[in-house]
Formats: sequence, structure tokens, C-alpha cells
Amino acid sequence: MTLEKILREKKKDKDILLMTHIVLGYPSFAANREVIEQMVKNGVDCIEMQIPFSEPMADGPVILKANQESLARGTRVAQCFDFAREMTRKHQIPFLFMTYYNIVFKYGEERFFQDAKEAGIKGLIVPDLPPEMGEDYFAYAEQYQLAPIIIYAPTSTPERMKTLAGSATGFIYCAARRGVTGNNSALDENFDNYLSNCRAATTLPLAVGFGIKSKADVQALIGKADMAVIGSQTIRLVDENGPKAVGPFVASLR
Amino acid sequence: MTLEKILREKKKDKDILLMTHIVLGYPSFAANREVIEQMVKNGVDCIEMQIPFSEPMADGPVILKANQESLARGTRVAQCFDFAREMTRKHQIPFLFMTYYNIVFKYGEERFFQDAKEAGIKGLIVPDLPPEMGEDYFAYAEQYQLAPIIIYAPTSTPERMKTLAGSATGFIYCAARRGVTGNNSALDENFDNYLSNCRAATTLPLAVGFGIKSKADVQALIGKADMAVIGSQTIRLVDENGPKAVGPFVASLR
Amino acid sequence: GFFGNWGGVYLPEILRETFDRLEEAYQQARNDPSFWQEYLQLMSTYSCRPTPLTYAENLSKHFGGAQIYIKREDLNHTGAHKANNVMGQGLLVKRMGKKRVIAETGAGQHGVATATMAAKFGLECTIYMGEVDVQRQRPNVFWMEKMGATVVPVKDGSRTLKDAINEAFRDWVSNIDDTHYVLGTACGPAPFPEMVSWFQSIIGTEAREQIERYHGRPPKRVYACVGGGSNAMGIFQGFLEDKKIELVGVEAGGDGLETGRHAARLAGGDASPGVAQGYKTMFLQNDDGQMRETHSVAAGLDYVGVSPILSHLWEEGRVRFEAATDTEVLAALELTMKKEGIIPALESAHAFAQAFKEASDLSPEDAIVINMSGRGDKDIFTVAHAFNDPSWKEFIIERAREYQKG
Amino acid sequence: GFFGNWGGVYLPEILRETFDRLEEAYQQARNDPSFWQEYLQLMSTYSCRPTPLTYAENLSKHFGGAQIYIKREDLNHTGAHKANNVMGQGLLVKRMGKKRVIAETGAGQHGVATATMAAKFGLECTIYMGEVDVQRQRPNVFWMEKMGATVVPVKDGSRTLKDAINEAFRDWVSNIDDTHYVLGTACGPAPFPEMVSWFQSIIGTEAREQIERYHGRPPKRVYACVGGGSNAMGIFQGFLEDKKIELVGVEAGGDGLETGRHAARLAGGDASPGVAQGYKTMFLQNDDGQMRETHSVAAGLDYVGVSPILSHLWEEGRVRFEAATDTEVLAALELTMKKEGIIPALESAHAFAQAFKEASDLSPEDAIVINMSGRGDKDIFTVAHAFNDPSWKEFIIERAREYQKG
Repeated sequence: MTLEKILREKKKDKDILLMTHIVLGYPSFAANREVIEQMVKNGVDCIEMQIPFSEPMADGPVILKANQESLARGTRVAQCFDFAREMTRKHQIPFLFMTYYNIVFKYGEERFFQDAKEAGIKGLIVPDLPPEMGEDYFAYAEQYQLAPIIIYAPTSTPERMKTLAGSATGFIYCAARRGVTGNNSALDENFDNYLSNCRAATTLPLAVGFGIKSKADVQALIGKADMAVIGSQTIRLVDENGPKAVGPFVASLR
Repeated sequence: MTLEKILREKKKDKDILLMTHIVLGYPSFAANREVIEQMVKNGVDCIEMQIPFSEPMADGPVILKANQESLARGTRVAQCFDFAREMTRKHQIPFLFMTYYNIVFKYGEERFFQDAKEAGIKGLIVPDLPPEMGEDYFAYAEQYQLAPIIIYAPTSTPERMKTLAGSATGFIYCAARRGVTGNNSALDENFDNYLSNCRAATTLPLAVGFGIKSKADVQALIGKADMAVIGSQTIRLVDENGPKAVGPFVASLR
Repeated sequence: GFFGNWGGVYLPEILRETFDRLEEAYQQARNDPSFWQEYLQLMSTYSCRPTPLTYAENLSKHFGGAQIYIKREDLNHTGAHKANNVMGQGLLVKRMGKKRVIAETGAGQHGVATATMAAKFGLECTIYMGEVDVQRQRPNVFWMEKMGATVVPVKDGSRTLKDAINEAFRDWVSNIDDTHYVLGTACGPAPFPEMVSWFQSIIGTEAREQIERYHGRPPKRVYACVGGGSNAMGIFQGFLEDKKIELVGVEAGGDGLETGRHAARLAGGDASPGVAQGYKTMFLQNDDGQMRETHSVAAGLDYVGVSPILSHLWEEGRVRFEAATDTEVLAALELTMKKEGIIPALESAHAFAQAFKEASDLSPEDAIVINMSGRGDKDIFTVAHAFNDPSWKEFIIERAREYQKG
Repeated sequence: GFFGNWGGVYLPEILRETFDRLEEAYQQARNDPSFWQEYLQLMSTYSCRPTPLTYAENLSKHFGGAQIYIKREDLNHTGAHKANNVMGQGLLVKRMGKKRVIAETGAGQHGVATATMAAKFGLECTIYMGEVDVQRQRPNVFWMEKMGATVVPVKDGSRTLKDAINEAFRDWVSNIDDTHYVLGTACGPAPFPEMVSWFQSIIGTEAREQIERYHGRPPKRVYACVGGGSNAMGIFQGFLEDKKIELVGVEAGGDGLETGRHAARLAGGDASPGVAQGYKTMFLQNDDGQMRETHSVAAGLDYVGVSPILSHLWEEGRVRFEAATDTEVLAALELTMKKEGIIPALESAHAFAQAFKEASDLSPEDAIVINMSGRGDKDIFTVAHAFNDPSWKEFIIERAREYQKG
């Protein structure tokens, strides 16, 4: 089943879907395992697993630090694939890889898609690869039927959104505001306009991320978006209270 | 009696005359008093008393330091005149002032000559005032009958010596070598040529200074010069062994 | 935005609009002859352009080969070629009507240059600098602050240049409307490599005219150090079309290519193609694509990537790349000071070191040009430290003693 | 050798021959047009002449009076106008066939400039520097030594500039045949005041041409700081003959003229005529003629005498003299950095301070020129200290800690 289809199926029973984020190898693969377990048990619909990169330009301090510490502890890309294979077999929700383009490029684009497919991954989020720069990448995505998630930004014009939609499958990731991951967003009127523009540009499900931390944030998205993305907040939670804190938090969101 | 005449009289009884040097107020006027007493008692023929100056450009480290310490202890020009008055009344040898031109200039040239005359001073040694720069100075010297001592240097040409001799009275101070006060001189063949040039340029007595420290140095000048000048050496002596050491040293020189 | 296989704009969607507008402003400026006139006017009245080309008579005799000429970017305002780029971008900022500039800085020179430009143009200015670098490079921080810039110590990650770049991008994505990011070298996403090279081309244009005037004909070789590559791009552009002139880019050999502790991307075989910080070039990275630690005595050369334009010229064989080790560089610096009374920056001294290795292979009929990208006297802390000067250490200790008393 | 009542050659006989030969060489050079051509050529290829005249748009607006232009001697090689004099004397040394140069230095700039010239011309070089200054100014000592000079710490007297001068003269009288004493400013016995002023006149010649080109007519006023007076003589000479142009020399007001802790010879009433260090001028001295201690935040202005030519121009009323206090100077320095991105040396900042006091009295139709004699960034130790910057102190203490560990 394609990612889009899976999400649409899940959406039938829920007001809004939840996607969460982890950084692979941070604080350890064992912790990742536990956190994912907690997430899945508590109703998360989709998980993006970030393969750490030494230059995570679009990430804020929390995820940046997680990337660097994971690498400092020796995390290798091959381990990430192994771990993904393990998770997709164990848990019946879609898993995505999130990373930066250099990881894909250096791995070899086709090989990356092959291995990701083989590992049961459903889609890829690569924030520093606009479609203009990724002809091969998008071709392989189609060939291997992995969703190349496209990101919209508040600065994207309606025309730009249409163009981008042409390359998208799975869902559209709508960055809720300017800036990087981990800061607060104001879900105000401008934001509603922005989401209407997103909606108008594509028929794909819309995921909204950047700065979502509470039930109220999630509630505010019902009817406007299909999926809420929780990023840095679970990392903070694990840092402060350990993997066990993730379950109750996720459960509280919906 | 003019300085020249006094020296010629003294020379009648001696192979060579001795001139010594003190820095006024260093280590104190009391010490100066004692040192001069020792010098006169032991046959010094003429004493140059240096009025200290903050920028003694032609002096080497020993006399430089003496100048600066004297000033640091508060020595004033007026005290130097008072002290000179006391010495000239007490001792029957000629006393000269040695200083730099700024001391004379700032005091007022005519007043300086007047007061020096009144204090019983016989001549002035001002190493940084060549005759070309001192028209008034040399006029006052003549008016007040104080000898403006002229200095010859090893670099002075015979013509230059002749010209300088035109401004000189008292005696000619022949600097024994290049450099500043307080270093060693080589009294060699070049030196003999130099002294012949000096002798040829003037009929005035010749004093030879810079670097004379021992009986041998003084002996070597007999027949070639009229007066040997002992400068830094007595200051070193006083620094190391006190004023009492000066008498035996001076006595040993001749 | 591509040069052969290199370059591009690998950026998050949030920056796309900003880059479109920047590209537009750059193209307009480039097509408007009055812009370059304004730039030349600014550089000849605020900085000291044209900078001289100095004939190094003593060095030439010493090596007994080629006649050595030195292009004196050290005599620019703020002491390095960095001024060319920064003042050019300043004019562009005025055109775009932005009110604020940000920049990253490692050793601090680009930060000082940017703060200078911001003061001159009346712009708000924030400089991102790794906390470690803030501590190491206090003098530059002091001047930046005195010129009115806010210096933000970046406390994330390794707290050095890379993290400062990340933080500057983060600021930019949050403040795209009023802010321009003054990138410091001919790297990064398009149009930066081309734009920075364009501003720096003033070096090559002048040098070409000067060497022909003094030497009567073009040089045999042109040497430039290569960190990001902007000074090299600057001087090479004056000689690129004449294929008979050999262009030599000199990278940081650090402790030696064989030790792995270096920053040689195009000389030696340790780098591989990659995409980071918004562009594709040869990076020093591991098999996974993680950037490696680099090493050089010269902070300005201590960088994982390199101008995509230089990667292209390397691939085409138009520019030869070499590396000079820290030890060779200090020796070249010392010789240049003693023989010519000129103090190259540690970065620039790499170009000198390579030129010295090769000067005697050429004939006295031939000329070579070394680009002296900046002056070394501003780096007293680094240079005295690099020479391990005992009196310098005593001096610092004595100073500290006074401050600790106070 | 006299300028009105001032100047002369008050020297021991031992130096007469040397000065005669120097005077001769100077007159020959002055009458030989090819000498000046050679000088111009040297300064335009080894240093960065003509140095720019920068329009200070922001400062002009800030004061709302005269249009402020800055003559940029800071962009010279070695960072100050000192290079003009030193390179000129270097050419003269070559003509005289001497093999060795000596110089005195206080803060160290003239020493660095002389060491630079000696390296360039292949001359032996000894720099005399008070032991106290050697300890205070380690960075400059470091560069002098690296350029091959021998720096001799003078341990006599107060172990500062005056004693270094004495020691340099002592060296000279002992080594007259092969050695030239490179005096650093327009003071001392003839022909130094005139000769140094001649070499520095390159500043005024350029500035006159530049201001007329940019402003369309001559300036109303020209400001220059005055220590020994060489940068002031340099720029004033371009405007001296046009009596409508007011020339303003700015001396070190230190803690204020009323405190006695200053170095103002011609502004204020504390100085009197005197003769020292070989020439007659206005000196800060007591009633006995002993030189006084002077004080200024700027080491280069902290001197008891002043160029005899300036004493003459003062007496004639051609140049107006003012004093700027340390506090005014630091404020002017700070404002110039913030408004223009330019860092004047503490010495030069005196000229800025006085110009700022007066700029708003003039009309926007009028222009004034400030001579920026040198750059301040090389004086980080002094400037950061003068601003009492706490982070600077921490930085030094931290550095010292590392060295003490090592």
C-alpha cells in the first residue's frame, strides 16, 4: 500500500493523525526502540526516523544536538537501515526516513531507494533537496514507489505550491512557520490562509509541523490538516524524563 | 686671571694637569663637597661640575644615571650656583660648569654668565652647542670673560679645528674617541695623529678626555696634551667605595 | 547555478523566495554597468584599490628563478580581500532595501569585514561565531562590537565555524524579509559562488593589468591559497582565459596529507563529491557523508568544502591544486618577513610556500604572481603562538597578572 | 636649519661630520627629480599610495555641518604614515651607501616601520626601545625581530622613549661611518625636520588634489594630530600656501590641560622655548629646563618636544593648535568606528575629536579634511585596555592560564 493510501485509511477513524520524529542513535538505538514502542502503543500513525547528519542546516538546537551526539556515539547509516528493517517488521505503522541530501547522495541514490524499500520504509523527507535539484531522486522515488515528501513553507507562493505538488506523493509537509524546528508557532489567521493555499494546491494529505507541543496545538489543526507532526518535543521529553515519558505525552495529544 | 693663564701657570710645575668631573647633587651635595675636597687635596688642577640635565645626550650610562638620580633627588640649578660659589671660595683651583645648552638657555644666557662669573666659575663646557649655534653665548663669554670650552672630535677635520679654535678660550677639550663618555679609548697611532692635528690647529692648552682611568692612561698623554680629564671613573668609585676612595685614586694617577 | 557538475541550490523551501530575490538583484546589478562603477568608486575611496602589485626583488634573487610579484590584498581596508566581497554585497543590500545583515565567522576576519560594511552602510548587524572561537578570537570580537555589531556566541554543537553557519542560516530563515546573509566566500548555494567571485574579480583584473605593465607580459604562474576559494577565484579570473598561464591553488596541508590532519579537498585524494551547506562540491567527509574534522594552522583555510567553481576548474584541469603543510607555511612566512618586510596572513602564506617550492624551476625571464590575500599582523595571537615564541607567552602572562590584580 | 626662531643643529662635535654628509645627501636628493620619482614608484608599489580620501557620509550627517573627509594613511604598508618617512630615508641610505640603520621607538610603530624598510633594502637594523616599552609592546617587538631586526631593550634611566633616543644617539656617535639613524618624526637636528616633512609631504600633495576633485574646491579646515608632528607637516604642506584654509594641529590633552598631565606643547601655556635632543623648539619643561613627564593615552603623542617647523607656524599664526583629552579621544574613536567602520589609531583619533567639536560650526557647503595617520587595530592591547573591556581582560587571563599550564 502506498503511504498516501495508508494515511487515508487511518484518517477514516480519526479527526487527525499524528506523526512523530526520532533521531536515530540518540540517545541510543535501544532508547529509540523503546520510544517507538511507546509511540506506536499510544496511537502514533506515522514515524519519521532521522538519519543523523553532521550539518543539519534546517534543524533547531534540540535536533541539532541530537544529530551531533548520535554521530559522536558512532551511529552509521548502515545501522539506521538495520534498525529501520527491525522497526518496520515489528510495528504496523508507516515509517519514513528523514535526513539531508548528502546522506542519500553519498550512499548512492538508487541504492538508497533500493535499501530503504527493502527495509520497509514508506517515504523520505529530505529538506534540502528541492525538486529542481533532484531529478534522479524523484525518478527513483517513483521507480521504487517510495514517497518523496515535499515541504511547503509560508513563503511558498500558490504557483510554487502547485509546481511542488507535481513532484509530491504520500503527503505534503507544511512547515507551520518561518524558522527552524523546535521553536513556537503562532497558529493564527495568517496560518489559516497559508493552510488554505496549501489545500488548494494539492489533493494530497497535509501534515503540519514545526512547533507543535500540546493537545491544544493538535486540536487547532483538526479540520485544517490531516496530520500533526511532533518533532523536538519528544526529544526534550526523553532527555528530561526518559523514554517512558513519551507514551503518556503522545496519549495526551488527542 | 683667565683660565688659560691659570692652567699655563700650573703646567709649569707638572708634566700634565688633571681635570676631574662631578655631577652636582649626585649622590648628594654633601658627597660632592667631600669628593672635591679629596680631589683638591690630592692635586687635581681643575674640576668640571656638571649641572644635571634630563636629556644628557652626549653622556654614557654612568653619568646619565648620575644626572637622572640627582634630578630625582630634587637638584635645582640655583643650588648648583650656590654650591659653586661655596667651592670657588674654599678651593684655589679653577672650577668649570659643564652642562647642556638648555640649562643655560632656560636660565637666560646673559644671567647665566653673570651668575657664573659672580660664583667664581672660570669656564663652561656645553657639548651640544657648536659655535654656529651660539652667537650670543660666545659674545657673553667674551663679555664676562668666562672660557667657553670648545670640544674637538676625532672626526673633526683640520679646517674644522681651525674654525672652532676661533671661538675658543681657556683650553680645548679633545674627545679621545668616537662614542660617549665612560667607554674605553685606544690611545694608539691614530690617536697621535689626531692630537697632532689638534695641536696644529690651536695654541690653547689641550685637554684630553673620554675613557681615561689609570696612571698609564695619564702617562701616555704626557708631552702630547696639557691636561688629562677623568670623568666617569670617579663616579664609579664613589658609587662603589664612597667619597673617601677618590683621594687615593687621584693621587695614584700622577 | 551549476559549474559543470558542481554548485546548485540545495536549500529548504523556506529560503527559496529569498534566493530568488537575491538572484534577481544580483543579475540586475551584474547587467547594470553603473553598479560596477559604484563598486569601483567605493573600493577606491573607502578601501585602497587598486591594491599594489609589489615586486619581491629579494625573494626573486634568493630563489634565483622566476621574478616574484605579490598582489597586495593585505592593504585593503580591514586588511584582507574579504573587504571586496563584503562591500559589494553591501551595495546589493542597499539595492534590495534590506536593513539588516548577518554573517558567520570563524577566526573573525569576515565578521570584522561585515561589521565594518554594516557600520559604513548604516545596517543592523549580527555576527554568529562559535563560542570557542569567541573565546579564542577576542580581539576580533572586540572590534566587531565596537563597530556596532552584535556578536552571538553559538553554543550548539562543536561551537565553531560550522555551527556559526548553521545558526546564521537559522536566523535567516526566521528573518528573510529584512535580512541579508553576507556569505563570506565563494561557496554556498547559488548565486553566492558566482556573486562572491564576481566581486573578487577586481583582484584579477587589476593584477593582470599590473603584471603586464611591470613585467611586459603575462606571468607564467599565479598562486593563491584556497579555503572557501574567494581570493583564488578573485585573482584567477584575471588570467583564466589565457591557457598558457598556469593557475595554482594551494590548500592547507596541515600536518601533512598522509596524516589525515589537513584541509586539502582538491589536492590529495581524501575528498569526495557531496552536498552540504546548500551546494555540491568536493567535501572532506567519511563514507557515510558525515563531514570530517579538518586541520590547518590557518583558520581561514580550515574548511570542509570548497568553491564549486574551483571544483569545476579542478575537474577541467584548468587549475592545479597543491597543499602546503603548517611547517612549510611558517617557514615561508618567516622568509617573507625577513626578505621583504611583508607579513602575509597564515592563509596567504600557503600561496607563498608553494610558490617558493617552484620558483627556482622557472627562468628569470618568467614572472609569477602570488596573491597575498591578507596581512598577518592582525593575527598576532595566532602567529606568535604558532611560532611558540617564549617572550610572547611571558608578555601575556605578565598582562594577565596585572588584570588579575586590578 | 632654522625655521624662524626654531630648529638648528645643537649637537656634539662628534656628529658634525655625519650631519654634514647627511645634509649633503639630502640636498642632492631634493635637487634630483629622479629621486622623488623613485620614491613615488616605491610608495605606489610597496605601499598603497596614493592612499584614499574617504568621504565620511555618516559622520557628516551626524554633525550636520561640514562635509567630513578622511585621509587614509592607515592604509599604508605597516598601517601608518610612518612608512612614508622610513621608506624615503631608506632610499637615502642606499644613496649614501650605508649598510646599517638604527632607530628609536616608543610604542613600537616606528621600529616596525624601520625594521620593514631594513628588510626590504637588505640593511642591518638595530632598534632601541626602552625596557619598559619592550615589556609593554611585545607584539611590535615580535614583528621587528621576525623581520630580522635586533631589538635592544634600553635599561638606563626611565627605560622609555627618551632613553631609547639617547641610546640611539650613543650608537650613532660610535658607528657614524656605516650607520644611519632613521629618526621617526619631523623633530631633531637639521636636516631631519625638513627632510622628514619632505617625505611626508606626499600626504598633503595627494590630499589637496583629492579634496578638490571630490569636493570641487579646497577644504575650510585640515585637522591633524601632533606628536612629533610629521603627519601634520605631511598633510599641512598641501594646503599651507592657501591662507584661507585653516590648519589645525591637535595635541594630546591627556587628563586635561589644567591637570598638568598632558603633552600639549603649542596648545595651552605649559611649554616654553628650549633646546634638547639637538634642536630648539617649544618643550614641556620646568623652570630649570628639565624636561617634564608627559601623559597621553596615545603613546605616539606622548613627547616633550614638537617639530620646530610647527613651532614656527604656530608663532606665525598659520596653524591653530588645540588639545583633545583622553576621554574626548576615546569617544571620537568609538563614534568613528560605529559610524564609518573605520578604526583610527589613538593618535589619529585626536584629530577626529577636535574636528568633531567644530564640524557643526561649519556649513554643509564646506569640507574639512582629517588626517588619519594610522590604524588602531594594531593597538588592540592599548585600545581594549583604554576602553577597560572586561571580556578582553578575561581573554588575556585565559590565554595566560593556557601558557602557564604548558
